[in-house]
Amino acid sequence: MTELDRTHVLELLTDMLRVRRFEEACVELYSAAKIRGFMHLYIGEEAVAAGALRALEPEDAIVATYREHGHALLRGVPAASVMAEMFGVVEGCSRGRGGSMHLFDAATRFYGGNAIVAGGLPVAVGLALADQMSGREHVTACFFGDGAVAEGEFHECMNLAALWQLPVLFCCENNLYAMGTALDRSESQTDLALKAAGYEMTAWAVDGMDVLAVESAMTHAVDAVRNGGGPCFLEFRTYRFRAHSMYDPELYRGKDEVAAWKEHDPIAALQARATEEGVVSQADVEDIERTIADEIASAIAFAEAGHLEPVEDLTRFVYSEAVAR
Amino acid sequence: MTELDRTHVLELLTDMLRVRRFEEACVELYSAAKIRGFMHLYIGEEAVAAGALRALEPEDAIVATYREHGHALLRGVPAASVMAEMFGVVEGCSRGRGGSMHLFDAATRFYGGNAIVAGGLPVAVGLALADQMSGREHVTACFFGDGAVAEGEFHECMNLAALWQLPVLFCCENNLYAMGTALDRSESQTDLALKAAGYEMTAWAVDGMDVLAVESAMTHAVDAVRNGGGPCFLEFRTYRFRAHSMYDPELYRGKDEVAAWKEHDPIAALQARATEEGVVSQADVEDIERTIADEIASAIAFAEAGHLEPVEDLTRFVYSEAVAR
Amino acid sequence: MTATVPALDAGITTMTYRDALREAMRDALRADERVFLMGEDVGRYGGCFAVSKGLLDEFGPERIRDTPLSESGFVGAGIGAAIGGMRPIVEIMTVNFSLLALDQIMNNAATLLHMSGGQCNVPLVIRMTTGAGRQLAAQHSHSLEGWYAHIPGLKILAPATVDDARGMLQPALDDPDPVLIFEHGSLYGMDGELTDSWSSCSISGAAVRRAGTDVTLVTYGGTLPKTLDAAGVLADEGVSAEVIDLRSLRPLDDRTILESVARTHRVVIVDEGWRSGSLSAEVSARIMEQAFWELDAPVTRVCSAEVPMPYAQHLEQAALPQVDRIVDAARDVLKGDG
Amino acid sequence: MTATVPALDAGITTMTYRDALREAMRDALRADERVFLMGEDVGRYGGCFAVSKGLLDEFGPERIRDTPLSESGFVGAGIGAAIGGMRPIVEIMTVNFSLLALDQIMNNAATLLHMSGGQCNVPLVIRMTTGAGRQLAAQHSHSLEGWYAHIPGLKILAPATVDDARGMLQPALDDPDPVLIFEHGSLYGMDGELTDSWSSCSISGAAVRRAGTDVTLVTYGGTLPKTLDAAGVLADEGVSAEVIDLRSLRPLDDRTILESVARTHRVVIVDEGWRSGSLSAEVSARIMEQAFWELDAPVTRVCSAEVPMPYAQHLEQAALPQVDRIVDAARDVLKGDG
Ligand SMILES: Cc1ncc(C[n+]2csc(CCOP(=O)(O)OP(=O)(O)O)c2C)c(N)n1
Ligand SMILES: Cc1ncc(C[n+]2csc(CCOP(=O)(O)OP(=O)(O)O)c2C)c(N)n1
Ligand SMILES: [Mg+2]
Ligand SMILES: [Mg+2]
Repeated sequence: MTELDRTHVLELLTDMLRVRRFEEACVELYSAAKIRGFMHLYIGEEAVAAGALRALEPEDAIVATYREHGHALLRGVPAASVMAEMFGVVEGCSRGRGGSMHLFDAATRFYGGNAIVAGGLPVAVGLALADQMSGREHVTACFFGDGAVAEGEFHECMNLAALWQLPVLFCCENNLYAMGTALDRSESQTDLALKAAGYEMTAWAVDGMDVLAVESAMTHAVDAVRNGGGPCFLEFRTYRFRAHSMYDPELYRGKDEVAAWKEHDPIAALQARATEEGVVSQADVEDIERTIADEIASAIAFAEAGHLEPVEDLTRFVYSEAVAR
Repeated sequence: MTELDRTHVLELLTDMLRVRRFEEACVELYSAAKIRGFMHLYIGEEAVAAGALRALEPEDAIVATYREHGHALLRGVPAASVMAEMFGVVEGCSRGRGGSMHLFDAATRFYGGNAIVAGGLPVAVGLALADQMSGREHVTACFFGDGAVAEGEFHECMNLAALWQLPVLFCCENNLYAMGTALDRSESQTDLALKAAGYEMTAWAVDGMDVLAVESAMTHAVDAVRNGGGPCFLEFRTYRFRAHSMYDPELYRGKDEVAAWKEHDPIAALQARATEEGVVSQADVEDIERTIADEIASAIAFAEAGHLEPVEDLTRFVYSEAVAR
Repeated sequence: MTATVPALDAGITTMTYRDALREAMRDALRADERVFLMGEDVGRYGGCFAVSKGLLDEFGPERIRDTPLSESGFVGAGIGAAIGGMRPIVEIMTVNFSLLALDQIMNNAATLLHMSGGQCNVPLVIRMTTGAGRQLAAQHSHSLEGWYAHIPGLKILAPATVDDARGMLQPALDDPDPVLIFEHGSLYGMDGELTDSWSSCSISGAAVRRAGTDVTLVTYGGTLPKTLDAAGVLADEGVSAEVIDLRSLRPLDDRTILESVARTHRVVIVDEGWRSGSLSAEVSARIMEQAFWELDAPVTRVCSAEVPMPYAQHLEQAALPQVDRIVDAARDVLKGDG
Repeated sequence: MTATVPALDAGITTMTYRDALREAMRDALRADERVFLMGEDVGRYGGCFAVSKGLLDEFGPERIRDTPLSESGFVGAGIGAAIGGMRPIVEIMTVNFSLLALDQIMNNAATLLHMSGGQCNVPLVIRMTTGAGRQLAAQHSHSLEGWYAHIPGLKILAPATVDDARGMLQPALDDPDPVLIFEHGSLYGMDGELTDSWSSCSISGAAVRRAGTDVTLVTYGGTLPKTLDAAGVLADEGVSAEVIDLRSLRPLDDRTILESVARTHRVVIVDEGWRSGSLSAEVSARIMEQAFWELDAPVTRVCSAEVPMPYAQHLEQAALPQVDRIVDAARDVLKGDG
């Protein structure tokens, strides 16, 4: 195991803690009915987005799912505009029309926020096709869950990407469950990286609870894809600590199982190792927590101060405004 | 190579020749505009249906595609009612409502005749599920082409069948083209048996131009499936001698390629070997041809003498007649 | 073929729409071993909307069958299983995802009987949640039952009362052809009276939920409660509104509608679907064709705004049919003698 | 916004509808390198209906891109490519197979712009063949363009003349939002005059294809030739029928329809879709709402029988709108003063 670099560790801890604390705040705001609709927490899986997004360049594209708070924040979408989006105000990153499941930010090429399982994969394939046809050396990273692997669209997109050697990086967040359905009740082949390799593309599995492992795997994959090596598939083995959504009674898994996984909390793990190696102190973490607390407090204040889009504008953005309707 | 059995060879030759001559007659009738719509010929691929269907029992189920004349005939649907169907008369096996692409015969559990590529697979999976849940030791054989492998439904069905260990036998008729699209322009992994094995089911490839090879592979697979071994996948490597349908200018493949494959005509091949080994004589074949010619002649006569369903009955069979509309 | 309105003296119990749906499935599963429930998270999770909660324990994983996320695959498997002699109840989590299975529903379930010349009927029941109103945004708020009502070979039901939630499943299972049942998400928690009449539930007719003489309000599913409220508001203004619950969207019960038009001569159709091309258009066109000379004012429609459903609550509510819009529309047709 | 009817003095060339579609694609491919054509067998096969025949040789396999049989995958890829800056023309072989891509069309193409608060427009063109009449039976004969016209966020075109086949593609490509073009299979071989007006083709309005004063016949796509023939038959009887070609199914050009109703006071709508829930219902409902007091008779519809299309020629023809049925319907509304 290589030695840890202090600044690097502090950045990774900050990234993961930002997501964790942001979502913990969301839970309270959901109970307070400030946030509504479906909300899916990433708590426990932060190492995946934190490690993966660092390997991407600003000109690369990202397609994510409804469990995308972390991806949006770490892509650089301001916490304030993400929070405003969940409050349904016009200051939100999707003007309050998308909500938690549909965070968008064209400026950072963050293409959502897609709530149809596997529905984002064809779009990612198309973004990569556009880059390939235009001779741009960009990478499109497409995040989706283990449940998406059973969908026909997964199959069609894996084949298209491999057949056309498209610069797309499939990032499967395998948290072992699709809502209440365990992977082995969903897939005849539960080794998803092996399954992906069957499409003739490079694929491997990574410990999704180890942010450093995620980052290095992702860095290799991004380089390969960017250098014209065709698509890549990474299976990040991770676990969701919270319920699937705010309505899930969690009848399908035992508290012990959850507790066992919490032993591998990606944030605690990195912090422990870093403290042990003496590169990070308790004080460092407290600084980080304080900064994050401030960021979140002002994000909430921003959202609270937000404005509701005028009802007269209801049918805006059904069609582009350039052309007269 | 085991010795040939005379009766066995005569039966196989008869089966393949029946399909070949029947379709040759269809071509003339199509030019004469007696048969209309889309018509897809099986000429060149007869060894697959001939070898495969012999391995099935009467209580087994079959789901086929729009290229199913041979499967219907060899399943025991009378040539007369198949021909009548293509003439669009009420004496047809689907009362003239289905045509060439939709031959059905519930009596022999022949469930079509499906013209949406890969659309028959879910139905086959369901038929097998019904048998499994009812404790019936039946096998459902599902025929489809190489092009179907790219469809999402293929993926979903392979997984469901393997996951639930259903008694379904996937019979992929790989004739190397989906209309004008060659397999290697359609699949990143062109070894379809290997691809199928990725779903954790037994899968292997067979020379689809060798009726004996098809029959023995199919016999093994049917036994395995019937004995509760779960689903099986067989890739029959074959070739279509004629155009995709009656409208295909065949711009996508060379005459030489077609000619090369015709060297492996499954009928000529078996006849040659059988004559060589002296188990079948020219006279035998002439007898067979005569019987078949008679059968086809009377099938055409039957179809010619058929009746058009009264126009008043147009909306029959939209709903079952048992319940009052 | 108007379904009888529950007799007032009928024995009364109260239960939620959700519980009524569950009890109906429980009865069917007990009565016929060919019946099974299949869909995403119907078992161990307890059903996305808790409709099938508890059934796994009673009937086991074979008959309360969790499926992978493969809508086309397991809906098609339901079709095959039905042809193979079973009586499947396939649950598609929501209508939004049913698009992924539409090829199987249209080109197989609805078509096999005719295409086979009468040989292959498909005794399949498909249940799914429909509708908006819970801030689930653009990909989770469709009302597409009107689309399904366009497909020959299908029967389409929209239970809007606890009686219908309790009673429609069995006749749907007894039907030899595919029946789709649309459950509006906003109704699951609705408490209602279960009357004795549920057990004699018909799935072929509309029901007059409130009798009236001045104007006919035609609706179904999730907008029935809003429409009944509107009728109440109108009553306070001295306007007697008749409320028709279509119940069956295919076939449509023209007679019940036309008889009402003959009484009131004025019609407002309430439909949560996007206005253009919604079921409300078909109802309006049929009244045009069969009762034009009865009308004292043009038939009008209260539908959803033609916009992908926004997340923000005030925008979503503005997009959906509401009591005040229904009342206003009724007032307009009443002064609509031009 | 009525599209101008070709001036009679315009320079005339004759070509088939198929060739007009091909020339339109050739121009677009030459003019803008962001444009490419993607679909099943568009390249080496030459196009299922020979529309793209020859384009592969001129533009190569990158821009005339054969796809695997993966409707959802390549339609979605077209959406992504459009967002990524390309101007894809995606060909779905026929509308029957478009059901497999409907989730991508509805939940992504039509929805992304709104769901993203105006950030992600999708400049995509999707072409597909629609309709029946060639004995292709139940799974290959759908007319579902009315369904697509129900979806906010899409624009739906139905070229029915050689001018429109030649002219509609470029404005569709210039549109920042998804445009679907439905080509009726029976029109490909149709020979017609290409007038100079094609180059100024508008995609937002309906066209009066024949002026008349006694009755308005509203139609689009594959039934336009039949409707014009019916107008001819009626003319021989001294009945002056006006024929409106909708051209754009979403948005609908109400004004052109209403202006005609104000002239004729009588309407027959001809639509190859299954009657219940077809686009004809929406047109009828709009006339009800906006021109009720103008009508001298109820609006009637000539549609397809509600049956999966049978293979047998006599049954298929009986199921489809025909000249005689259109003429009869017109006669009925003319004596329809009740
Ligand atoms: C096509 C489709 N089917 C069903 C759903 C309902 N649904 C939302 S999330 C989900 C589970 C997805 O699991 P997975 O892909 O593993 O992602 P995770 O939630 O575990 O991150 C389901 C079934 C949906 N949104 N889309
Ligand atoms: C879903 C779907 N897409 C496209 C078509 C049009 N089509 C009919 S046959 C065919 C080729 C199928 O090739 P394959 O599966 O290899 O079978 P083959 O014709 O070679 O026997 C295509 C594209 C269709 N019928 N269904
Ligand atoms: Mg998961
Ligand atoms: Mg093939």
